[in-house]
Amino acid sequence: MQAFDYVAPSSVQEAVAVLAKHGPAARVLAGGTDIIIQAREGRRDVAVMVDVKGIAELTQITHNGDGSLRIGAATPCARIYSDPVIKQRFPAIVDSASLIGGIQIQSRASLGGNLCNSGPAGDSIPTMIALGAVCEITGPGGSRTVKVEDFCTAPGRNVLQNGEMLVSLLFPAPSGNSGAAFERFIPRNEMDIAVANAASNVTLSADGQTFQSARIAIGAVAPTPLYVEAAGAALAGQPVNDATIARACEAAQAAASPINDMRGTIEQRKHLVGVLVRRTINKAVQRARG
Amino acid sequence: MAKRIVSATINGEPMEFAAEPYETLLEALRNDLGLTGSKEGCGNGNCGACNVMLNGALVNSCCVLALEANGANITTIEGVAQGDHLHPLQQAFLEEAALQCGICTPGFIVAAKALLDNEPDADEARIRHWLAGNLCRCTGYDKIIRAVQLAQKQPAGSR
Amino acid sequence: MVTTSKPAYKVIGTRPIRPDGIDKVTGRAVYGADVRQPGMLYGRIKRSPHAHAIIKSINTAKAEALPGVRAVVTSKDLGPDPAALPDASKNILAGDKALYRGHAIAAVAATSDLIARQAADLIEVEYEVLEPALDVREAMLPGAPILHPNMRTRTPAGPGQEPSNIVAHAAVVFGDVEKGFAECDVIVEGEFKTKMVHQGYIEPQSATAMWNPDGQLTIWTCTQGSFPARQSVSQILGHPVSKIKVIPTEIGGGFGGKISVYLEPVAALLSKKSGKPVKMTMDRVDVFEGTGPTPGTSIKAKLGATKDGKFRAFQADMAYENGAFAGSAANYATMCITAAYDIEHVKMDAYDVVVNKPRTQDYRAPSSPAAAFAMEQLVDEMAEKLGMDVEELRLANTCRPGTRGPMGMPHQAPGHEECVKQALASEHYRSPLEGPNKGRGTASGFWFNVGLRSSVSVTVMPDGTVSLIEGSTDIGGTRASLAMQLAETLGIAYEDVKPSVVDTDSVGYNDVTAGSRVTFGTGMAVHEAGKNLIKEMATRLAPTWQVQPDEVEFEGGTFKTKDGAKSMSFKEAAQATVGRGPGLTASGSVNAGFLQGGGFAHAIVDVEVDPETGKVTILRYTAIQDAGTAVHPSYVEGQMQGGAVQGIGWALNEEYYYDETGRMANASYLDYRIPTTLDVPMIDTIIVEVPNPLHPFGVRGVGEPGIVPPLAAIANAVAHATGVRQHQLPMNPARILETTKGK
Amino acid sequence: MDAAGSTLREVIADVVRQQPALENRIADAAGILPEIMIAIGENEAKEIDAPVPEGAHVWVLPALAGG
Repeated sequence: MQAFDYVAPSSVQEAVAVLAKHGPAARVLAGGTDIIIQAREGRRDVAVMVDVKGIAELTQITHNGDGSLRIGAATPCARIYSDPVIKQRFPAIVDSASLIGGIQIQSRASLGGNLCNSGPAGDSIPTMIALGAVCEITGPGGSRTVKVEDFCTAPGRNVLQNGEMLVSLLFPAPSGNSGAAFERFIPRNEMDIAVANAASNVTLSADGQTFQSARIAIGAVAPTPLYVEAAGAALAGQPVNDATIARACEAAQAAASPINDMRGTIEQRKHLVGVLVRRTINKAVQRARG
Repeated sequence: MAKRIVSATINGEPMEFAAEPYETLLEALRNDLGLTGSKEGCGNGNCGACNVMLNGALVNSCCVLALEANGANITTIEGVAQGDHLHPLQQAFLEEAALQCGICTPGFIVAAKALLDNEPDADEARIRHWLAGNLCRCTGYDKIIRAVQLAQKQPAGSR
Repeated sequence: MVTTSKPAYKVIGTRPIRPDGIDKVTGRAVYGADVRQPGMLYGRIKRSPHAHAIIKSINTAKAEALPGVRAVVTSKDLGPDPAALPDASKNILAGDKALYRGHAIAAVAATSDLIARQAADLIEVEYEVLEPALDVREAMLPGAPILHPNMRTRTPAGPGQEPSNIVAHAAVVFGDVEKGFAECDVIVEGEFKTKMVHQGYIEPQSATAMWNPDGQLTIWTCTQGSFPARQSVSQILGHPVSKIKVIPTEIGGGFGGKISVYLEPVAALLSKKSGKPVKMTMDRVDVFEGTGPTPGTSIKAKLGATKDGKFRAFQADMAYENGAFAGSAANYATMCITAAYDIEHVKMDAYDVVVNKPRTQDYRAPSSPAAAFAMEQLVDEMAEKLGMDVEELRLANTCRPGTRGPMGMPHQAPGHEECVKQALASEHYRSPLEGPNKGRGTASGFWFNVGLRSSVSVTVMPDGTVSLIEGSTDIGGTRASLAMQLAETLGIAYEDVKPSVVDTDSVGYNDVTAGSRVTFGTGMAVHEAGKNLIKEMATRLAPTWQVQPDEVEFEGGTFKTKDGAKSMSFKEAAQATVGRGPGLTASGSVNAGFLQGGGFAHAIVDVEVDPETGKVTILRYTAIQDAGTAVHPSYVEGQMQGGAVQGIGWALNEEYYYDETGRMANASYLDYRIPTTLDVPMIDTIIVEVPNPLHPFGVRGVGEPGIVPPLAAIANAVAHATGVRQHQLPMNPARILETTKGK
Repeated sequence: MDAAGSTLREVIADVVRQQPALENRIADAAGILPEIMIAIGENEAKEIDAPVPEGAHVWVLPALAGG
């Protein structure tokens, strides 16, 4: 077990200063459901834990006038899925937020934490990718934005530079006739890491019979969660039917490069990608049709 | 690294204690405050035996740093009974024989109390959902679910 | 509840609240890790990262130099294995070889847990890494990596010649199996494999030791048996039993895994070296990697029957992983696998095998669930082939009084037939199971009920209530079940008995809380103590009634003279006699032996299999078990339900998942998947009561048999849902998907 | 195997005479070994001097407990 220090800055600037000062040995503490364990077990080198829950921007949920949604990176899942507007307009976020751990975890764990942990199986990441969410990052050099699909670079690694922190996640306003859904597969019905997961976000024609566009993302089947552009392309402009959806599933399966481990096998994961993508597309279509 | 002073309200009592920055809330409760009712079954948030209420939210105290509790309001299993009046959940666990070895019982009762406070009319499926973060190896859960259902029948005032 | 015949009891059969309940629902109960002593140090174990390696050197200098470190010990401090406990010391602290990943190598005591952990990291061990033997069948082959160069296989013909990983080959033969199979019209056979699984008790092992300068050693520990723990520590440390006091704390589950000592002798040595109390508590990884799970198995079995459905012959070849050191699990299996049935011709070869995995320990009905996984699937397949209802087939072949029993000698009053009849009559079995991808399975299971040795003492209080002093640690409500038996014996209210579990200096010898024995065996001691107390009270009452002691009778809680002229309730008599003469006490000590009939369990389970994901959902489960006499029905149901759900976990998801280097990749509750509330339905129970002729109240142990049927019952249900037999555990989604692909 | 004797002690002595390897493996001077259980007919024998009726089956088994 390793010892580490603890600071609780009250502003983004303060936090960034601490992070810049200590470099990689400083880690942001949000819900702590991953990082506290990793640090104490010595799986990550941590000299100082930077608790950001006291910073207003990081724990706010803002519904903007243009219909977009900003969620502070450290906002706990329980607050996200109890937000009536999110429930109504962003049900896919609720799908993910209510699946991460049990109630005890959901009252602490956050989308930002899940993303910055950068695990291949993070249950909120495919949803954020499918919804076209953007990471709002602040560092010593100022602020920048990165698409969620470009954030993770390898298991446990991401694009954050020395001194940078994820402040919030911006979700664009859902277009009309659109719907999104997330599903994962686990051997138990609770407390498991996904063997595979998937999120689909579809926009339909006014009559609901044709896919206009779609964004599909999958997880736990590659070193990072994947945005599968080809799967969305397979749907765009096509009629809503099983044959179309099957082509999107094949595209997603083709993009998956899973491994064998105690959570699942390569063959099983490839197979599950097809099942989960199909199920989430169908659920997304239902939601789009209202 | 020096210990820091943490001020928190624990089971209704204002308390101050010194904790290392890397110490978990569970360690502080058990080792520094002598509140050993919260148990460590896994130490990484997968069994619920260390459940406490932190500012009204159900948490695994093994996944919270003691220093995070500064200024917080905490309820542990030791604070569930009111004086010598058992909470209806505690009485129900006894009457339904919902414990065998009893090591997971404090966590289950704290989690079940969070359920009654937030979703008093939960059906069996929702009760199972609320308690899915708590592991019990002895009972098979059957009598635990029945105990919660029995406690649900008690007047809200008494919980 | 189903009873064949039972006297009218006043207390037995009721459902009172357990005496230790309030402490356990308020967080006041003190478990192993809750022990705190003034000036206490914290101990940690240094464990092997390799599954099989020669330990070339251990350097503790850096650890000892770390500020706050007070003591360091290695196997040198522990000494050689005691003759009475083979390999005990070698397993507690490795000597020249590390035989599994997690094998304890050294230990430190320091002023804080953090310093102790850092010091353990600073201990330098030089290894010569060897190839591990990880699969039970491969480990049996010539050329396999050898764990113990001196091990020679014990066989009926004497010891083998070459070094081998096969501890023992037992051959069990009844009748003439070739002749038997020749008479059969239908033969079913298969090879069945199960993985190593853990008891999964939620409380990690924890022990605190204080070694006084005068050699008096006090140990606080969450053990299944404080007296056997005292005995083991005495033998391992070569320290007199009279100088060791074991104080049992509350125990957070055991299921067989908390019989052996791991930390106790090490904490004692660290305390001796440091002069301070030392507490050692395992973390969850230590528990998975460093304690004793139950063996993985490979069983080849063959069952033959005549076309009218009579079993004639059974043959099995059974290999059990004992882990790093010798055990006798396979030997147990030969006693259990055919226990439910009457089969004339039987031949079994049983192999106990060492592999580079943790030394296995007993887990609830040890060896029997894996044996039933094979046997009860063959029985189910046989029923299909014969076109018979499987329960009718079981009835046609069930053991009865006089049938050759598990040990070879005849069954006395086996409850199997009644369990199967209850299954046939149950609403569950008679209700149709509709819809696609669903299946129903059934299975039977057996485990012994041992008696062993127990002692209790009882003291009458001035107010006529009775204190019951016992030494059997209470894991699941035995304070209640024993107090109820004393109340029944004395004809008083349950509330008038105050039970306490005390330390090893304060009551006579008690064997482990295991083998489903406490309510049974310690119950017999309680009954004897009650009888002795009544005799003493009668002797004291006689003069006050001007009669001879033998003229005083006791019946239904009342003392009376033969002529009925004078009478007193127990409480009145107690108040009248407790003040006269010396303190009013009595004791009971029994050796209830080993062979106490044993218990049968049965299960009916409905499952649904998702053909797209291979996920199995348990829709409905009914557990049926012979309790002899159910003393506290709620706790009997609890044992049945707990056993069923452990079996569900074992069947569907639990396994020690090893990589090729012998590392357990899933040593956490996140990836070692025991069932959660969302993975199981309510568990219905049918308690069968076929009184046990060997117990004054007809009690049978109920702790273990319930885990035996579920593995096979679920496999049978999955086979009926998918049309594919499952020969390997766990039946997790990946395996179901793989085995049902294209079917 | 067949063995002679009217008490368990005598029977075990005869067994050991026929198979010397079993000496002190079933019982020793102090009596039946704790890790061994013995039954005469269908009843367990706890005493080394238990009587053994003519033609009775004597079972020598490994002790066990369970979880």
